[in-house]
Amino acid sequence: MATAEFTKQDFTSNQEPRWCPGCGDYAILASVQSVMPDLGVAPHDTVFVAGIGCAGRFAYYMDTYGMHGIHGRAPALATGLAVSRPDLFVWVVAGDGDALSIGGNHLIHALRRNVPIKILLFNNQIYGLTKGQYSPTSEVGKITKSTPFGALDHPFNPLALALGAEATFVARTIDVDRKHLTQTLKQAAAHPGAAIIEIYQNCNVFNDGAFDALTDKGTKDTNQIRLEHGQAIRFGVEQENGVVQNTDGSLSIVAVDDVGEDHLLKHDAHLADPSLAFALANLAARPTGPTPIGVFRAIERPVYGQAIDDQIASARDKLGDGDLATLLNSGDAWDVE
Amino acid sequence: MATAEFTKQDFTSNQEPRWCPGCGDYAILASVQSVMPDLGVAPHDTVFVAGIGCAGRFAYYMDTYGMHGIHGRAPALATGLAVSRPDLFVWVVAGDGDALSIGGNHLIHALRRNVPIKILLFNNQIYGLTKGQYSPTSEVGKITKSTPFGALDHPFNPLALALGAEATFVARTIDVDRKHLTQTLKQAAAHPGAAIIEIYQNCNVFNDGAFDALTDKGTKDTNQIRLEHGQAIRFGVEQENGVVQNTDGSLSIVAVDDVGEDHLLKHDAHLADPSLAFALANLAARPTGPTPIGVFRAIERPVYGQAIDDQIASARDKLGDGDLATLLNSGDAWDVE
Amino acid sequence: MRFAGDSGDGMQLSGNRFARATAVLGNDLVTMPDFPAEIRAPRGTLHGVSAFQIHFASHDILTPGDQPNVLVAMNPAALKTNLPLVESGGVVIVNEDEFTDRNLDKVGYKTNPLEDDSLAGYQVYAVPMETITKRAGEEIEGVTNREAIRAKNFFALGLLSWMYGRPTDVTIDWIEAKFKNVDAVRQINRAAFMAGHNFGETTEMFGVLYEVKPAEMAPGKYRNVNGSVALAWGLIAGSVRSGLPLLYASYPITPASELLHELSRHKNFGVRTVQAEDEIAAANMALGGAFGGHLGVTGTAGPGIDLKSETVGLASIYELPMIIVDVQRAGPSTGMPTKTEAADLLAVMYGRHGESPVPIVAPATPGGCFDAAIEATRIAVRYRTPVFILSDTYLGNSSEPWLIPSVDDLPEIDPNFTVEANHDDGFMPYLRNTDLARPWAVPGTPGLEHRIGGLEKEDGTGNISYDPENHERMTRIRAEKIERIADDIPALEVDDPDGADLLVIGWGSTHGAIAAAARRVRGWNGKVAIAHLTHLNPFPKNTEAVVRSYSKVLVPELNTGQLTMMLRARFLIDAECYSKVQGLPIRAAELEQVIRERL
Amino acid sequence: MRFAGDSGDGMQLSGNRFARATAVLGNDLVTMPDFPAEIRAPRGTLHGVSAFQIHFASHDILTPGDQPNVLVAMNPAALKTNLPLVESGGVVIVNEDEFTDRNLDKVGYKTNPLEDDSLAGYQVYAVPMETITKRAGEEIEGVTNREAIRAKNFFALGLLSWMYGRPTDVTIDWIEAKFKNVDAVRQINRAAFMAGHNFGETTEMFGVLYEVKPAEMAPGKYRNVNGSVALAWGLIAGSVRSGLPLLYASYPITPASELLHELSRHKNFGVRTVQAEDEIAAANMALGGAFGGHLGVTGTAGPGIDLKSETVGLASIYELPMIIVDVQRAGPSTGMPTKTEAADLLAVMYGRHGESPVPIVAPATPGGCFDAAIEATRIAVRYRTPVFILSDTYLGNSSEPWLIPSVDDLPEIDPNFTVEANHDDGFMPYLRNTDLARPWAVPGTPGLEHRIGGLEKEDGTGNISYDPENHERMTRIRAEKIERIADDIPALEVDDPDGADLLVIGWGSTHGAIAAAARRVRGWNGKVAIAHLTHLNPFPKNTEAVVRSYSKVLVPELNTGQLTMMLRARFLIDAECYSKVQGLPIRAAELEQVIRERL
Ligand SMILES: Cc1ncc(C[n+]2csc(CCOP(=O)(O)OP(=O)(O)O)c2C)c(N)n1
Ligand SMILES: Cc1ncc(C[n+]2csc(CCOP(=O)(O)OP(=O)(O)O)c2C)c(N)n1
Ligand code: SF4
Ligand code: SF4
Ligand SMILES: [Mg+2]
Ligand SMILES: [Mg+2]
Repeated sequence: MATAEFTKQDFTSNQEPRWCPGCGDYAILASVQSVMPDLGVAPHDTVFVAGIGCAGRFAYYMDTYGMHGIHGRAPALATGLAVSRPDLFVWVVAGDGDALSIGGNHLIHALRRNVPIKILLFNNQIYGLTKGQYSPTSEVGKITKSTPFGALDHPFNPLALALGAEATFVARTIDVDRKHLTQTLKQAAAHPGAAIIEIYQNCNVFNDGAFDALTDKGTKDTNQIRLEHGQAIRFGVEQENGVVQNTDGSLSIVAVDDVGEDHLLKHDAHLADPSLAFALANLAARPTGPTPIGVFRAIERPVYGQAIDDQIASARDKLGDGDLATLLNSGDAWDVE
Repeated sequence: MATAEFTKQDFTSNQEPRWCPGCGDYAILASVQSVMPDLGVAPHDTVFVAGIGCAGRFAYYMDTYGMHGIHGRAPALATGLAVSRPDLFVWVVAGDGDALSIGGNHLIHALRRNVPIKILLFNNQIYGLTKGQYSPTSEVGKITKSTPFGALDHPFNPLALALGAEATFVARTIDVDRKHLTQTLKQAAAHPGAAIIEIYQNCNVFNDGAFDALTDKGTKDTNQIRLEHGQAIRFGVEQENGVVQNTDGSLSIVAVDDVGEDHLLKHDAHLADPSLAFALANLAARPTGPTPIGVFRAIERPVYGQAIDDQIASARDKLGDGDLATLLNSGDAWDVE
Repeated sequence: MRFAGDSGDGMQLSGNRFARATAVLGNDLVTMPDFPAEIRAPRGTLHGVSAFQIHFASHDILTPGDQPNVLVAMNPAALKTNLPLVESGGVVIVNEDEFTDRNLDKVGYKTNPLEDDSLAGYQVYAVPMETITKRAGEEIEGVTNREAIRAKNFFALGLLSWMYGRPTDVTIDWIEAKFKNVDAVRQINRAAFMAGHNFGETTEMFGVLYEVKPAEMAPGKYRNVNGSVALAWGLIAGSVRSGLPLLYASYPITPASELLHELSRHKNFGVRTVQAEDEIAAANMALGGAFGGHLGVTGTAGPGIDLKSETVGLASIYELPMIIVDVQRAGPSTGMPTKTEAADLLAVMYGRHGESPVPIVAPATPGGCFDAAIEATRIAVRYRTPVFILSDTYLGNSSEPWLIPSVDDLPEIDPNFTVEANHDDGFMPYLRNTDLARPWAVPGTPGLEHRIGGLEKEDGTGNISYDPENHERMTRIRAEKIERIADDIPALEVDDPDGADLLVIGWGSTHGAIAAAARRVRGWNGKVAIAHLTHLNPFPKNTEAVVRSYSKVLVPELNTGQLTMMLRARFLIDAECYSKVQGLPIRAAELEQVIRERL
Repeated sequence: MRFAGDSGDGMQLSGNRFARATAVLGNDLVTMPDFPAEIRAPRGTLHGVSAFQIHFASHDILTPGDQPNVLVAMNPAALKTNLPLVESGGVVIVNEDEFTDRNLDKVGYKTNPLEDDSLAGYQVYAVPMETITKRAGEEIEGVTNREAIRAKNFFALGLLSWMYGRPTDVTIDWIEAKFKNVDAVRQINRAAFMAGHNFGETTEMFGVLYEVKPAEMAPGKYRNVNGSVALAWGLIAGSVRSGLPLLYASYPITPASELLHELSRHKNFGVRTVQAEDEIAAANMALGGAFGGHLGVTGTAGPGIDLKSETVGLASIYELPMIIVDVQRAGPSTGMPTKTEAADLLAVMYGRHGESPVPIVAPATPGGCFDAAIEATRIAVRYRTPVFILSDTYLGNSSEPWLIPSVDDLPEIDPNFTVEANHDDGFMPYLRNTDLARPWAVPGTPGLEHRIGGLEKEDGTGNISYDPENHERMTRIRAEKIERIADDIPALEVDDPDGADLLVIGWGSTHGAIAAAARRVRGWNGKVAIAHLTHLNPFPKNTEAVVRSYSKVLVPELNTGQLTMMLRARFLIDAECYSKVQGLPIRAAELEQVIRERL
C-alpha cells in the first residue's frame, strides 16, 4: 500500500489513553502516531511490543498489531517475532525500569545481535506504574518510596550501556520536542538493524521536572547539544559553545571563541569504532546541564533476522526443501514382515 | 591473623579438581590459590561464589567458604552476601555463558552499584559444561553443536560492556600467564568496589587455541599489549609498536618509529571519564591480534555495601538503636479494658 | 465514605454523583450531606468545610451513619474537621496540593500531618489532585487554570469511582448532559473525572479496600495496623528475637512494594533493604545474606513468585533459612494487579522442578501478618529451610485494631550457629540434628570453611554425589524434615459449639468472612463448624482427624480450589470448594447463603 | 558392553578392570574376551582388533553373550569390526583422535563414519581420548607423550566407570598396587582414569543409558530413534502438517540441548533455531513467534522450567499456541544433571501464580516422543494454548526400533487463521468458537489489527477489564477450554487380560518397566492390569471409570508421588505410589517384586 493512504487516525486505536494528564507519554504517543504514516508501512504490517509500566500501555493506543508482554521481556518477545517475520515492522516500547532493570539482559542481547527492532526507551528516571520507586537511571541520593534516606545505586547511562553492548543505532531525544523526536524516529525507522532511542520523558506525578534543563524555555537552548552527522558539535543560544576532544579520549565543552571553530569536534555517527559515540554519551552523566541529543551512532552490520533467513535459503539451495518422508526414512532402516 | 600464617595449602580444599586435563581452569586455580596468602585475608573470611559451568566448579576447590549458585545468578548471590557482611572478602567466578548470557543483567547491575566483589570472568568463548555450544563471546560464523551452519550473533566485548555498565575496575589477563594473572588479581583485590577481570581461558576440548595469538611462544610478544598505568602504551618483541589516539576517539596501532615516542598514548587507568578505557577495550575486537591486557580502569566511587552501612549508622545516630516495643507502640493506640 | 473539602470545592456534587453511580449498581445506600453553616466561609478555614457522607453495602444497612472508613479531604481544614469521624485504620485520601504551609497554618496544624506520624493510624494516600487536574486542563482549549482546578472534585470522584469499581458511564453521561452547553467546562470535568479514574488504575496506587470486622476484643493496648505494616514489623521482630540482622531484598511490585517501603524506613534496626534489579536477583540476594548469617527475606507478588522459584529450589537444597513473602494478587499473568486473590498456593507448594518441599505459613488477618512473619522466621531458622508467607492484597491493604503484643511474649529464636567442628573428620555441613536440620556455620568462623551448592550432595559431608541411593536418601530426608515440622506447630482449632455436620475450613484472608458467616448462621440456629489453617505445609498434625470427623467439608477459597485439592489428595475426603475469583474478597452474607444451602 | 581397540590398546585390561569394579557392586556378570588371532598385527588394521565384552545386570543373566548395547571403539578398525555386533540404537563411544584420513583409509572407510550419516542408527559420542590423555600426561613429571597416549585405555575405563556409576576406588587401588614401582606409569594411568571419569561428569556429555526392550513388532519399515531425535522430528512433522514454520528458541541445558542441536541441522525445513540468552528469553521468543503465526516452541530441563513459568502464564492468557518441552532430569536445583527423574509434573501443572491451566502431554517411549510432539502441536493450535511436553533424560537418550510412520497418516493440523472481521463491530480477538478457542489473526492481515496482553481482558473484545464478574468468567472459560480437550483425546486403554484387582497406572518413561513387569507377573499367572497416561492434563474422559474399577491402584513414579496426588485429589481413590528417586529408571524386575507384594 502506498504511504499516502494512511493517516494518523489509522494508527490511533479506540482505547482512551489512561496516563496522568500532563504525562510526557501523551506527547510521545502523538508524535509516533503522526510520524507512522510517513514511514511507509501499513498499520497491519506494524507491531508494537511493550513491557510493563506506564510506558507499556503505549501498545494499546496504537491501532497496529500489538503485544503487551510481561515485565522486562519485550525485547525477547519482539526478537521472536522479528526473526520469524522479517516482513514486519517491529517496535518495542519500554520504561527505564522495564528495559534497564528487570529487562537489562534482553536489551543488551537484542542490541548485540542487531535484531531488526526499534526500541523506544521511555526514560522518566522513576518507576511510574508502581508509584514512584527509584529506577536504574535515578540519581544517587534520590528520595523515593523505597529510598527514604536516598538512593545509593550509581545509575546507568543508558546510551553508554547500549554502546558497550555493541548497538548499531543509538539516539536520544525528548518527549516534548516533537520535531526532534519525529526526525529521530524516522532515522531509527530507516536503520536496518536494532535501533535504540532514549526518550527523556517527564513523569509529572512522581518525578516532575527531571529534564527541565533541556525543556524549559529559559535553559533549553543553553543545554541541548544537537548532534548532526558531519557537523561540528556546537550549541548554545548563539551556538557559542562547542565540544572538543581531549588527549585522554574524553570530551570537553568549550567556548568556541576560545578554541576556534576548526578545533571543534566533528560528529561522525558512522564510525565503525564506537569510542567517539561513547565519549559523547559520557559528556553528560545526567541531563541537568549541556547534554547531547540526536543520533550518536548509526552503522551497518548484518541484521540478525536476515542472517537467519539467509541460512535457511542456503540450506534449501544445498539440500532442497525439506521433505518429511525423506527425513523419517533417512539412515539405516529395516523391514519387519 | 597475619598474612604470613597462611599458605597456598590453606586455600586448597580436599576435593580433587575434575576439569579436563589441560584445561586453563587448572592454571587459574593454581594462581589464585597461590596469591591468596599474599592478600592478607584469612580463608575463613574469604568466600567464593560461583555460577554454573566448568568454571563454576572453582568454588569447590578453594578451602574458603563457598557457594555454588544457580546459573547466572552468582553476582546477585554475592551482592546479598557482600552487603550484609562487608567484613568478608567476596569473590565471584563465572564463565562467559554464566556471566554474559543468562547472568548478564546481574553482572551489569553489580558493576554499576559498585558492590564490593571481585569478579573473575573465565572467558573461554564457549559453553564447556554443556559440551560446546557457542557463547556470547564466540565469533560470528563459529561452528558449534547448536550452530552447525555457523553462529550469527555478533559477540559482546566483555570489557566494553563492563565499561558501559559503569564498572570502576576493569582488567584482562590470561590463564597461563601466572605472573600477569597474579599481579592483576592483587590489583583487583586492593580495589575497594566491584572489580571485574576477564581471564582468557583455554577450553582445550571444545575451543582449543582460541587465545593462541596471545599465548603461543611465537606470537605472544607481538600481540600482548600490556597496559601499565602512567606508561606510554607500546608493545612488540622490541617494543617497536605503540598505540596512538585518532581525532575520532578511536585508537590505532602504529610503529613507534613512524610517530615518535612522544606521540604514543599514555595509559591512565584513573581517569574519571571511561572513554579512554573504552577505546582501549575496542582496540581489539577479538584476541586474535594485538590485544591489550592489564588494568584498563581503576577509579574510586562510593562502595555499595559501605554506603548501606553508613545509612544504618546515621539512622542509629539520629533515631537511636531500634527498640521493638517502641516501634509496636508508636502512633495512635488505645486501651481496651 | 465521606467527601470533605472547602465549600467551594463541589463536595456535594461529588457525593451525589457517587451515590447515583452506586445506586445504579443496586447497592443499598444512605447518604448524609454535611454543609457548612456559613454560606461563604473564607476558603480553607475550618468552618468552611463541606462534607458528604455515603454508606453503602450490598445488604441490610443497619446504621444510617456508621463511622466512615474512607475520607476524601480536599484541604487541611477538611482533614482536621473530618478525621475524628473516620474509623481507626480507615483510608484517608488527601489533595496534597493544598497542604501548603499557609493553609496548614490557617487551621492550626503546626507540622504537616502528611509528614509527621500523626496519621499513622490511617491509610493515607496523598495525591496532587490540583496539579493533575490543571495538567488535564492544559490540553483543553479555552479552559483557564482556574476552571481546571475547580474540576478537582471530579478528579476525586473519578478516583473513588475507580476504587469502588463504580461505572464511569453514569457519571460521564451526566456530565455530558449537564454541561452540554458549556463546552470547556464539560470537557474539563470529563477530563478531570477520567484523570482521577485513570490515576487509580494506571499508577496501581490504590488497592480496593474493605472493612474487616473486629472480633470481640480482649483487654489490652490496641492500635491499628494493616497487613503490610504488620508483616514488615513482624519481620523486624523476627530479626530482633533471633538476633539475626534483617536483609530485605525485593523488586517493586504491587501490592508487595509496601513491605519494601515500610522496611526501608527502619534502618535504625539494622535493617538492610536492597531494591534489586529483578525478583530473581532479590531472591538470590536474600539467600546470599542468609549464607552470611543474616535473616534473608525477599517479598513479591504474582509474577515475581514465578521468577523466584528456581532460587527457592536452590535455598531448599542449600538448607539455609530464608523467607519468601508472596502478597497474592489477582492473576494469571499481570492479571488485575490491584485486586485480591489467593491463587498462588499450589504455585508455592509445587512450583519448582524436582522435589523441593517448602513450608508455607498463611496469615488470616492483618494483625496475623505480624505473627506469621515471626513464625516463618522461627521455622526457617530452626529447620534451615526457605519458608513462604502467603498474604494477599486484601490483608495487606486492610487494617484492623490490633492488640499490641508484649515483646517479651514473642518467641525467642536461637540461630544456633555452629562454631566448631561437629565431627572427628572436621566440619560436616550436612550432619543433622534431631530436627534433621543441618548446621549453620557462617563465613568468618575459623576452621569451618565449607562449600554448598545445588548439585546433589553426599549425606553428611555435603560433597557432590551422584550416588543413586544417596540421592534417594537425601530427597527423603529433605521431605521428612519439612513433614516433621507438623510436630512443632499448633493443632488446628475447631470452633464447633453445636456439634455440626458441616465443617467450613479456610486459609488466608477468608478468615473474617468465614467467622462472620458462622456467626450469622448460628444466629438463626444453624449448625456449622469452622476451622482455619495458618500452616499450609505441613498441615497441623490433627488436620486429618478434624476433616474426617465431618460428613461435609466446605472450603471457601479465592481461587478455583487449591486447598481443596490438597485436602482431597491428602485425606481422601470429598471436600467441596466454594470458589470466588473476582478480585474481591468473599463476603459474609454471600458465604452465609452458601452454607445455608448445604445445611 | 564391549571394549574394542588395537591389540596394543589395552582393551583386555580395561575390560577386566571394569568387570572387577562391577563385581564389587554385586552385579551378575559374564565376560567374553575376544583376542585377535595374530600376536602382533599391524596397528590400526582390522585383524589387529582386540575386544572384550561384558554382560552384567542385577538379576538373572540369561544369555551369555547378547548383543552389546555399548561399544567403545578406540580406532576405525575396532569400529568397523565391532559395529555389526552392537544392537541397533546402541551407544558407540569412539576415540576421535584415531579417525584420521590415514587410519580410515587403512580399513577401507571411504568417508569418515563420524561425519557421514552411517552411524545414524546409533548414539555416537566422539571423544578426543588421546588428546586429553596426552594433556593429563603433560602435568606429570617423567611421562613421555607416548606413555601418556598409551594410558588412553584407562581414560576409556574411567569414562565407562562414570557412565555406569562403577566405584573408582577399586580401580585406583589396583593401579596403585600394580604400578607401585613405576611411578610415572602409575601416575599417568591414574590421571587418565580420573580424566575419563571427570570428563563424563564435568562435561555433562553422557547420560546414563539403558536398553529399552522392543515390544512385539508390527510389520513395516523400522529404524532406530532415541527420544531426542524423535521429539525434534515430531516438531518438524507438526510444522509440516500444520504449515506453520517452526521457531525453536532454547537455552542450552542437559539433556534438552540435544533438541536444539538436532533442530538446528534442519534449516531446509524452514526451521529457525535461536540460542537465546536465557530460558526466559527463549520462552518469550517462542511466544513472539507464535504471535507472528509460527509454531513457537521452546525446550528446556529442570531449572529452565522454573524460569519459563511466568511466560507460560502469559501465553495462557494470550491464548496463543506454543509448546514447551521439558526433558526432565534429576532435581531439585541443579541436582544430578545427567540422571533421569520425572519430578516436574506438578511444577508444569501448577507452577505459575494465579489460575492458568495448561495441557500436558507425556510420551511413554522414545518413539512416542514423535507422536507427543505432533499431538502437542495439534492441541496447541486447535485450542490456542501453550502445551507442555514432559519427556525425561531416560527417554531422550534411549533408543528403540521405531516403525517409521507414513506421512499421510499423520494428522493434518489446520491453523485456521482468521483473515476477516468476525463481528459486526469489527475484529474481536476473544470471541470464541465451539472449542472455546479464540481467533488467531496474525500481523500482516489488513483490518484485524489488535492488541493482546497479560492484564485481564474483557470477554469478546479483549480490552483491559477490571470487572469482577468478567474476571471470574474469563478464569472459568480458560479452565473449561482446557478441560474440554478431554473430549478430543483417546480414551485411556487398559490392558487387563485376566480381570485383575490391581491396576498399575503410569506415565512417561516408566512405560517399558511397567509393561515388562506385567509380562513377568503374568508369566507366573499373576493378575495385573496396566494402563498408561500420555495426557496428564486433562486426563482422558474415562480415567475416573478406569481407576475406580480397581480395588487397588499402584502408580510407579520417578518422583515422590506426583501423579498419585493428582489421581487421589481428582478421583478420591486410595492410589499408592511406588516411588523411586535415584536418578535411575525403574527396572522391570524391581517392579515385578513390588507388584507381587501387592497381589
Ligand atoms: C515480574 C514483575 N515484576 C514487577 C512488576 C511490577 N512493575 C510493573 S511496572 C514496573 C516498573 C515501572 O517503571 P518503568 O519501567 O520505568 O515504567 P514507567 O511506569 O516509569 O513508565 C514494575 C516494577 C511486574 N509487573 N512484573
Ligand atoms: C537455568 C540453567 N540453564 C542452563 C543450564 C545449563 N548450563 C550449565 S553451565 C552452562 C553454560 C556453560 O558455559 P560457561 O558459563 O561459559 O562456562 P564454562 O563451562 O565454559 O566454564 C549452561 C548453559 C543450567 N545449569 N541452568
Ligand atoms: S505516573 Fe508518571 S509516567 Fe505514569 S502516567 Fe502518571 S505521569 Fe506518566
Ligand atoms: S570442557 Fe573445556 S572448560 Fe570444561 S573442563 Fe574441559 S577443557 Fe575445561
Ligand atoms: Mg520509568
Ligand atoms: Mg565458557
